[in-house]
Amino acid sequence: MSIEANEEFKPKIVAFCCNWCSYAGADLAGSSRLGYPADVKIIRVPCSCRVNPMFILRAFEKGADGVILCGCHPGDCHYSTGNFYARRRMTMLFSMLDYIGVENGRTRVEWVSAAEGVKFSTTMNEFVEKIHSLGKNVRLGDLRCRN
Amino acid sequence: MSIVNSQADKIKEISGSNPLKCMKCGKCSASCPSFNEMDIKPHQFVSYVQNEDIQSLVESKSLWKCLSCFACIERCPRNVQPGKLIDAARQIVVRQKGQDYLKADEIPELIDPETPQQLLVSAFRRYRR
Amino acid sequence: MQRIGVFVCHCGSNIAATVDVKKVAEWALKEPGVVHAEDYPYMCSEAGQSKIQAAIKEKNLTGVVVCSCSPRMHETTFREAAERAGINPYMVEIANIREHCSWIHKDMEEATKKAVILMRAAVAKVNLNTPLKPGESRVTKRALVIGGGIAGIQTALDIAEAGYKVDIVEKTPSIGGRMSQLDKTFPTLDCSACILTPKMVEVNKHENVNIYTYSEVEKVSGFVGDFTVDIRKKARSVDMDKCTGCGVCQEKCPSKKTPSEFNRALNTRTAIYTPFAQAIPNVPVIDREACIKFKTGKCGICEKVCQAGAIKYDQEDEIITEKYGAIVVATGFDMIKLDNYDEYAYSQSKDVITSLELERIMNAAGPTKGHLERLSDGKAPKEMVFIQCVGSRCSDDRGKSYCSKICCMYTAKHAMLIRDKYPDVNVTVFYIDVRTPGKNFDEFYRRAVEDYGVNYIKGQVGKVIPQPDGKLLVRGVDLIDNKQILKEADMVVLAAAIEPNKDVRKIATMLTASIDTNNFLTEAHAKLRPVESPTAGIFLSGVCQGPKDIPETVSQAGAAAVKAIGLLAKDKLMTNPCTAKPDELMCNGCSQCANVCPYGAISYEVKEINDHGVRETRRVASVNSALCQGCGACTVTCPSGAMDLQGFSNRQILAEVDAICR
Amino acid sequence: MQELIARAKELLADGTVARVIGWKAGDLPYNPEPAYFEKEEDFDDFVYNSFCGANLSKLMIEACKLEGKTLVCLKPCDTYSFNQLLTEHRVDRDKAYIIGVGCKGKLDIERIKKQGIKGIKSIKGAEITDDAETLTIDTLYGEKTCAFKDAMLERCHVCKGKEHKIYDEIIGESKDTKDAERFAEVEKIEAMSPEEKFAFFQKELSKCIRCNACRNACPACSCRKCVFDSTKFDSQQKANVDSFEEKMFHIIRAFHVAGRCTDCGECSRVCPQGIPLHLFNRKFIKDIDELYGEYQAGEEVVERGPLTSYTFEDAEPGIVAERG
Repeated sequence: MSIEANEEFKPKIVAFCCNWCSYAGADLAGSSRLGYPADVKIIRVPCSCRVNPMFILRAFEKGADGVILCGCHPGDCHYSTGNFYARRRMTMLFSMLDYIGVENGRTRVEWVSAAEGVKFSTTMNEFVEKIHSLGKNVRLGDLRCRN
Repeated sequence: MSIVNSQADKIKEISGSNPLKCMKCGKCSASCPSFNEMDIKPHQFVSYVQNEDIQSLVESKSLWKCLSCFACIERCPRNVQPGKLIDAARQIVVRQKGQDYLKADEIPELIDPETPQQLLVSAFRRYRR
Repeated sequence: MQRIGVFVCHCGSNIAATVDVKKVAEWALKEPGVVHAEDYPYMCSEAGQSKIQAAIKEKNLTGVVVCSCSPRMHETTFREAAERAGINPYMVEIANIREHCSWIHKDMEEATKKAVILMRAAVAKVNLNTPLKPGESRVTKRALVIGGGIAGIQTALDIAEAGYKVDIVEKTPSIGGRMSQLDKTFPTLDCSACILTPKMVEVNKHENVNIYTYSEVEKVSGFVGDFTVDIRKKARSVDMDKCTGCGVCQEKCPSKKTPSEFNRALNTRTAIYTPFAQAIPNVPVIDREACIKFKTGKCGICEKVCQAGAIKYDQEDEIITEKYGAIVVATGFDMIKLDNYDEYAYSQSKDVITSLELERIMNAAGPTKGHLERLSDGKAPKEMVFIQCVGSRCSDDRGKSYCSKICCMYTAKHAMLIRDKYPDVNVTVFYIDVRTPGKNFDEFYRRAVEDYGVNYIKGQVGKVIPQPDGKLLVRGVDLIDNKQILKEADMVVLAAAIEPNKDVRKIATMLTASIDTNNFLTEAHAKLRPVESPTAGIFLSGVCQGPKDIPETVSQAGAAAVKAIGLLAKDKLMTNPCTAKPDELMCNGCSQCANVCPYGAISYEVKEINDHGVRETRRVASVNSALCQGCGACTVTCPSGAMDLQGFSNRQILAEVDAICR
Repeated sequence: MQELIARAKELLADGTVARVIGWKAGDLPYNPEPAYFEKEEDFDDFVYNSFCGANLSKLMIEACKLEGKTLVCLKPCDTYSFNQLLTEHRVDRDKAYIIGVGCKGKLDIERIKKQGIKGIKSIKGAEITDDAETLTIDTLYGEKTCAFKDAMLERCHVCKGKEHKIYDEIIGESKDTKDAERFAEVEKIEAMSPEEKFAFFQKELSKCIRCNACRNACPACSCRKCVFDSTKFDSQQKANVDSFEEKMFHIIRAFHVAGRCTDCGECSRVCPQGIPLHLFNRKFIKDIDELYGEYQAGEEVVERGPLTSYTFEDAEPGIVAERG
């Protein structure tokens, strides 16, 4: 632990992106060369509503420092209603995490359309910055899951 | 809250309206009962704020010709509501002159039980924005 | 255990300049299941694909990971390549190391590290992939068009001409729609009826077209290629087969006080009526709320005068159930209500009218027989004022945020027609912008100004004040002269915003077609798929998708028809295999998944389940894989996790999470 | 109680029902347990008193699979759970004969013991026929007394009301025992700093021995196979390593019943470690009420709950951070 403390904090950040809007938005950020830190790794899901709160908790358990979920803007969901359900579920989950004392800001939901490469990049930059300010996730991590 | 750096920003903050939303339809000027009295017309107010020429606004006759009748606020299709901008410019002048204005919590002491409540409300609407 | 091959693409220098591709391939060999790894300058090229195919065969690969550009770019390419080499296409996953890595990072070490992690996640997923097989579903060779205006008529005609059966469902007693209410059309000034009526006749006569007027879509189930639709044929109270359309019933009907929908309530109609003379079908309906016979039981005059014996008071609504392969929505538009625009005195003065009302006034079959006159006193106006953008381009909730698109042109048309027919009438148009993109459109507007002397003033009107003498005082502004204007007018015409037909939300819900905040139906892609709904098998025609004029509507109607024909021409459809699948042993049968399914793909059946020898009859979910589009909403709603999504299973996604957080 | 027994026997005898689900006396005077009664003689140890806190609605899931109708005794708050199970198609209304039994508040033996009362031989005042305000407890160390209110279960202090939401007939009178704010405890935690919150839950949840009593008693936790027993999420039970590991279990469990939990309080009642588990569920209920409109699961049989519906204007998840 003490050796680690001297090392630069490199957060692990998982980004779930829906296939139709946000993943395409991330692609657009890429083709527009709009950078964001390499700490962010994207997992493609068909829709934001595919993201089970258990996936997010699992990421934290395994040592993620932040988890962000991106989907189509409300009303623009490819499956028409998926992000509405995701929105309620995530609100509930985030509220519960806040309630048990997990720092606010380790989780985030952002609606990013396929045309919003800039938004994707700024969102990711902001989010990484936020995680840097919060530091390592200790409250949700699970020792057994750490290497 | 972002830092308010220019007078134009101050006007935007006080009025809560965004001049960039204006589509220059002129409905405000078409609605204004004091139009002919004004040197800067209501629709021009928006572009003065946009162009950050607050000095001209503050020195204009219009500032004191506006009746606060709210016709432009009511009818503006873009929620720019020049009346609020005019009101905000007035606020700036009042503040620059160092005049006092009341805070809400100072009211109870000064109040006369005979004062109609409506007067207070309209005074607040006009002077405390 | 899978045998996985990892293929790292240089994409020329697009990837290789920032990611050490050799290192990614090296690291790949250390991942569980990976038996082969190589890199190549262009994996998507013919040569690159052959490399993948060769490796599949030589190393007996069961799974493939390609580290390359976005899967949105070449996933299909690589899947097809793998399929040709004999493995299931769904055993291929892409690690996006270009858009999500090399293009956004500058530091080689950092980018390489990230590329390795992305590769690991993809390998972890492929380790859990299973071969998936697309299903097949059949296509019913019949199309449904909802709405019988010009958009619906054109779409139906085009589909019918291609040899497919089409049904039109129209809510009102006649087809024709808004266009039938118009007097003339811009920019050619053709008579609207003259160009529309032949189309109405043609569609009515067409052997492949079947028209249900006075009917509404009640229920839609099924999916692309195989929709089942319930159509409610409202009781007309007139036998369509017997009626000869002689019109005597309408002449004799004593109930004459119902506002005419067709004439925008500017005059009245009888209780038994056809909306207009050229109506198709030319068979009246009885408005039961207005009919004396229905209200009091007495009267029955129409029955007595009808020589054909067509009047059927006891007719009932009929539900017709029909199957369709494709559905085209062509529900059109209406004008917004002007109740919230008191400043224009619309509800205070009869002489303040909307443009559509003016169309009826100008029309020879309209309430004034085509004479331009004030509705208050019948006098001919001398001063007319047109106000543009009433409720369009509004950011408050009184109006609509969008531009209604057609008003600039029809106002120029109205102004021109009035100046032409009544040269002594002065016409003033208050505008914010004049928008005339379109062939011959700006020329048309300029003619109004230059040849017809229409007075265009830039500036909006603030208020219209009815005067005691019946005149209307218009207070506007001229922004160019910077002057306020007070003008006495005899008539004021408001270019009210248009909005989608109020029934469209109900219809969109039935079709699970997405709809925007303004109630316009959403297209699958704003640029590349403008006439398709994101919901497969649903196509969009006309103003239901966004404001349009007639030529645009007709061309979009044709485009929607072509898309529908393209679908109907297929015998079978391949379905997306990434669908939800319930584990019956775990399913509680609680219906929560069905509640969130946007496609109605989940149903329940009570059946015998054999749980390791224990037999039990209970309620379990089943997914119609032809309907399921694979969003996954159900999988998260399911409390027990019985529902899983193939291709994006819980374990696959968790494996990716684990690989990233490792 | 006698009226209840008589009626139950009558319905058994005339074949209206094939069995009865009620409570029978336990080995101690304060631990009656849920039981099936099928024959007249079974009723010898039938009991219904203020210790019959167990919510019997969950038992109907299995009972509905049996031949014939089952009579079930439900207290007012239990009927919410039954409605919720009906909503989720887990029970069959036609196979249930519901007697709404009167309830004037149920007792928590732990609360009595906490007052230092030990060696309990019998308790008077726990019968529900009278309106006893005091319990008289005969112990090895003599007679002790305790106010009824002070011995009540937490859930009874926030009683949802005396009305049965679904029943075929009602026997006995009920009383609304609410004397506390339902969300007061939740609000107290909400007002804490993140560190305090974390410390609070760490303290409470580190007591968890993962016995699964909460899960097994919960009428909403009625999955045929629980996610914690499933291989699909790699979330099978495993031994604890750190003292706060159980947080994940409890977050997930609460999330799984969010929008479905009727706040029946069984989880807290049965927890052998005395963990206030209802605080999780009630937090979700409070959030749902505040964000999506008041909703009481089980109030009536509905088609969809708050987490399977939506409105366009719903709050964004960011609201959690905004309200701090």
